[in-house]
Amino acid sequence: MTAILESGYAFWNPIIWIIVFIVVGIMVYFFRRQGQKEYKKDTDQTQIFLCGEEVPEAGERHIRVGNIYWGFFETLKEYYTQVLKIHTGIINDYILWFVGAMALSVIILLVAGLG
Amino acid sequence: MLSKIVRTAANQLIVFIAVFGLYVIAHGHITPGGGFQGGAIIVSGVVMLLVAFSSHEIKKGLRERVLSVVESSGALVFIILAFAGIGTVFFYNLLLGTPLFGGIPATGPGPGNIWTGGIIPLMNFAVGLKVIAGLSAVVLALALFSSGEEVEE
Amino acid sequence: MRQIAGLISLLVLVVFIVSGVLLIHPFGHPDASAMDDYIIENAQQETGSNNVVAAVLFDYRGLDTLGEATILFTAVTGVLLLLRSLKRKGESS
Amino acid sequence: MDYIPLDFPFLAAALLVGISFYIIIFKKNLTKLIMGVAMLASGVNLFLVALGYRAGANAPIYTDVPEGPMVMSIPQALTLTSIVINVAVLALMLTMVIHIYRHTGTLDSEKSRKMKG
Amino acid sequence: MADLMTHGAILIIAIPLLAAFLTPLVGMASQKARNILVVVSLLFVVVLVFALARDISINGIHVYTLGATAPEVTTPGNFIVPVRIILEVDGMSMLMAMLWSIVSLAAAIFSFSHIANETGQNRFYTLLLLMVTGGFGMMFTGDLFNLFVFLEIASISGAALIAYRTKFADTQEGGFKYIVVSAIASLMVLFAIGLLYAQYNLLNIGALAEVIQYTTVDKIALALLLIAFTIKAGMVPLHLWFPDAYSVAPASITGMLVITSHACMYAAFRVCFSLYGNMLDAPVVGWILIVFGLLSMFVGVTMAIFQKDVMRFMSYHAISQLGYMWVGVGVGLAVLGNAELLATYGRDAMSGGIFHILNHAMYKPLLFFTGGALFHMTGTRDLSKMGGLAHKMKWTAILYIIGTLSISGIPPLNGFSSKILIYESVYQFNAILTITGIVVSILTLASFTKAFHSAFMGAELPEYGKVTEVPKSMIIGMAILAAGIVFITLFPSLVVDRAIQPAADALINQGAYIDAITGAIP
Repeated sequence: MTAILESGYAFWNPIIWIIVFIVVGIMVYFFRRQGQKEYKKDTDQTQIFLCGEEVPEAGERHIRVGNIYWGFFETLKEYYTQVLKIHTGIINDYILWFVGAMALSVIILLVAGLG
Repeated sequence: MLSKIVRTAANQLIVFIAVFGLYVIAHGHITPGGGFQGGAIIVSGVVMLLVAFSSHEIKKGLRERVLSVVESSGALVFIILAFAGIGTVFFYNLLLGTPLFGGIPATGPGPGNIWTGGIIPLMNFAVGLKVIAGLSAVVLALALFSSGEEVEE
Repeated sequence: MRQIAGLISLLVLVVFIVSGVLLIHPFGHPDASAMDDYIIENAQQETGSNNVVAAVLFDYRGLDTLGEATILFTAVTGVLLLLRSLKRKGESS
Repeated sequence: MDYIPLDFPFLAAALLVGISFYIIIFKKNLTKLIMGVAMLASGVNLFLVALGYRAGANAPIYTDVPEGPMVMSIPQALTLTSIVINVAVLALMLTMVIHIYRHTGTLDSEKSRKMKG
Repeated sequence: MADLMTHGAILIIAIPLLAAFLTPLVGMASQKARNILVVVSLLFVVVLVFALARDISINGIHVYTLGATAPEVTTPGNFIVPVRIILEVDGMSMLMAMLWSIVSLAAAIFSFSHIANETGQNRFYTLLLLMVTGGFGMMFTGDLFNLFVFLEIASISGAALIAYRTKFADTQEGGFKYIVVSAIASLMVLFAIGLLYAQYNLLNIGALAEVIQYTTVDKIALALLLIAFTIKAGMVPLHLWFPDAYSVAPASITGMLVITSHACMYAAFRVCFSLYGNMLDAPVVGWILIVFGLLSMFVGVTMAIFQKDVMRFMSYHAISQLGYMWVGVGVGLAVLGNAELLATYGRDAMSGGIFHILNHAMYKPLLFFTGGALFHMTGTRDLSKMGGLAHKMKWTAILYIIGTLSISGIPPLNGFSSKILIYESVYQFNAILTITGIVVSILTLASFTKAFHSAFMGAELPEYGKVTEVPKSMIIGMAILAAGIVFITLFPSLVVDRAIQPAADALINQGAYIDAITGAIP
């Protein structure tokens, strides 16, 4: 079989996965059919209901990228301040890193060669 | 635009520079030099003209579009010469032994013969053409752009 | 901080580069020259060119020269591309 | 014509590389940075062409050459290629710097930057 | 046909070059003829590449001596070292060439609509074809100096293309940073070549590998070569230029630049495995690669979550994904001297890393193209200004989902199959590597979900009322790559057996690489 990948430890067959996806998809379709009988398009049923409040405009309703994962960035604040310090955007610094990496790797290679 | 003396002198000198450049290109396979060097010499002449006259004046006689075509053709000639040997191997020197530049000089030091070298002299010419057109186009475009004029597409 | 780090790494690199160039053969006395000797001996016969450098450029290492000509072509194309006028043909101002 | 002690050409090439790295790292002016790159290229080219030298040898061109050894020819061809490549790179760099100056009005690498992070 | 295959390697390099020289002339006459020329030449190259790949899998390594009396004559007469430039094509080069040919074809087709409103199109396509030439040259050449020349062709054309949209200031800055970094890195490559040439008077990789001694000078040369190719590939902490350059280029070019990055990585692997090979202090160099890879994976993905510019966000992901390949191949290099460990997990780790190159070369250009499609229709790269675009751009959204699932390693898409190979083999070397890999994979999914939400989901925004689906040629360009993803998804074993493991073996088996050059002489 050309579809099976055996790495010596792992068995990996995309065909099985695809069959599973298809079966799950059919099941989901059936469940969805159950609830769709009373659903009518373009009536009040399809409107957004927000506890009776007024629904904001489309532009304000959309959660913009800056607000997603706020907690993640807050937790890793110190890490980000450190990492952003490296990303200066100045071309001279880029070459400085290059020179530093070259010097460091020569030292590593020479020292490792001694031992 | 510089003074009339400079302009007149540049007008006369360009002939000698061009002849010398062509000499260097043509004798690339027997004396020091070659397509790149000779081309660079001629382009230095173009730069001299550019300094003596303004880029606006030069543009009337030397258009980037023409230079671009010449450059592409030089490159095409070069790669076609390389392709010509593909019956044997790419870059095979197929002109050796034929009447056209086919001579083989005696081994060791000796006076050079211009009818030697196979495809080398032809490639020198192709490269020379390319360098002249290409570098002139770059210099001209930079001069035109710096003086705020239009550079053709 | 940046100054110090820069100077130290620069110094280390220069030390290694200098030691590198001093560790190879002394100037004017190459150790190995088999390939070059072959070319100097046979260039006239194999390529018919008296100028050995031209023979190397256009025959032995012809693809390098094609690449070199291509780079020049690339740079010229690039410069003319970047300095092009942004107006389309037939459009006024 | 004699043997030059202490490998001066090699040392000069290495120091040229070092100096040009100093310029590239510490000079904030973009034009100076381009000069640094050009110097770096010169250093590498000098190193390459010095590799092929043989003490007291002739240029590798058979036309009317005196008898004797010839210097190695491949490094010369490599250097020629490298010089042309660097001319091409410089032309393109200068073009971009002209545009940067037109857009930002400065040549300082810190002030002219638009992107960071 | 057999005759064509003899010259296959050089034709793959020379035909795009010939087309590039013809493009300005043809383009003056007619734009349509130029587009046809570009597509036909690239299609012909794709066919040639696959034919040559088949030929190599049957007949072994191809050598092609330029200018000799016959292609197989690597050394003249009974002289023992090669004098001429030799192209040497093995399984690894062939894998790179296959993905490069497909991506460049997709990028060219994508460009037709993407830059339709810009001036200077003739020169744009000329440079695109030159970049294709440079990439193929880097992959096929067996000569160090030739590698430098083709590296420069790819870099210079890439820099000019990055700066293509001259009316924006940031494009010029990105192009300038790219060309400065490339110029300095390639000059260091040249310096290292000089150091090697001075000692052995050779430029051919195979011939050098036979005589190399690993002296102090060789170590300095190795460090220069390795770090120069590392900065060109864009690994943390040498990645700083990478997002700057990649985010401002036209999207089709960004997709191709990813593969030039892979080509530089290929050059680094070539130097480590084929040039130094068994002489190398393998664990040390292997760990250098692994450390670069680990840093890239983690810093790349954490920086990516942070980004608001869609192209910049994807560039950081490219850095993060490049890390996987370095970890995989680095583990293989670290155990290169130990035949037992190499057989147990080293070869699988390398296969995983190389498989990831192939997968990444399919999904990352696809994602960049979708980013370019968003920019094309909305006129902004800022994710915080986008929203609700899936209503208008259905096909782009679907293709974006395919790319997202693939890059995050969600089964059953292809990203998972290479990641599982890396995870399981690397786990036996060092468990931390696998754990980092899984964490990075989760963060990748999280950040792509975020980008998908902010660009495609939500209600239709009033400011994008006029946005429509992107033009057909852009869809076709993206669909080519999506088809590649689906193919690899369905037949992972076929791909691994026919393309990936021969590539890994080609890197491991240094002897075969040397023999192809010098073995012909009795």
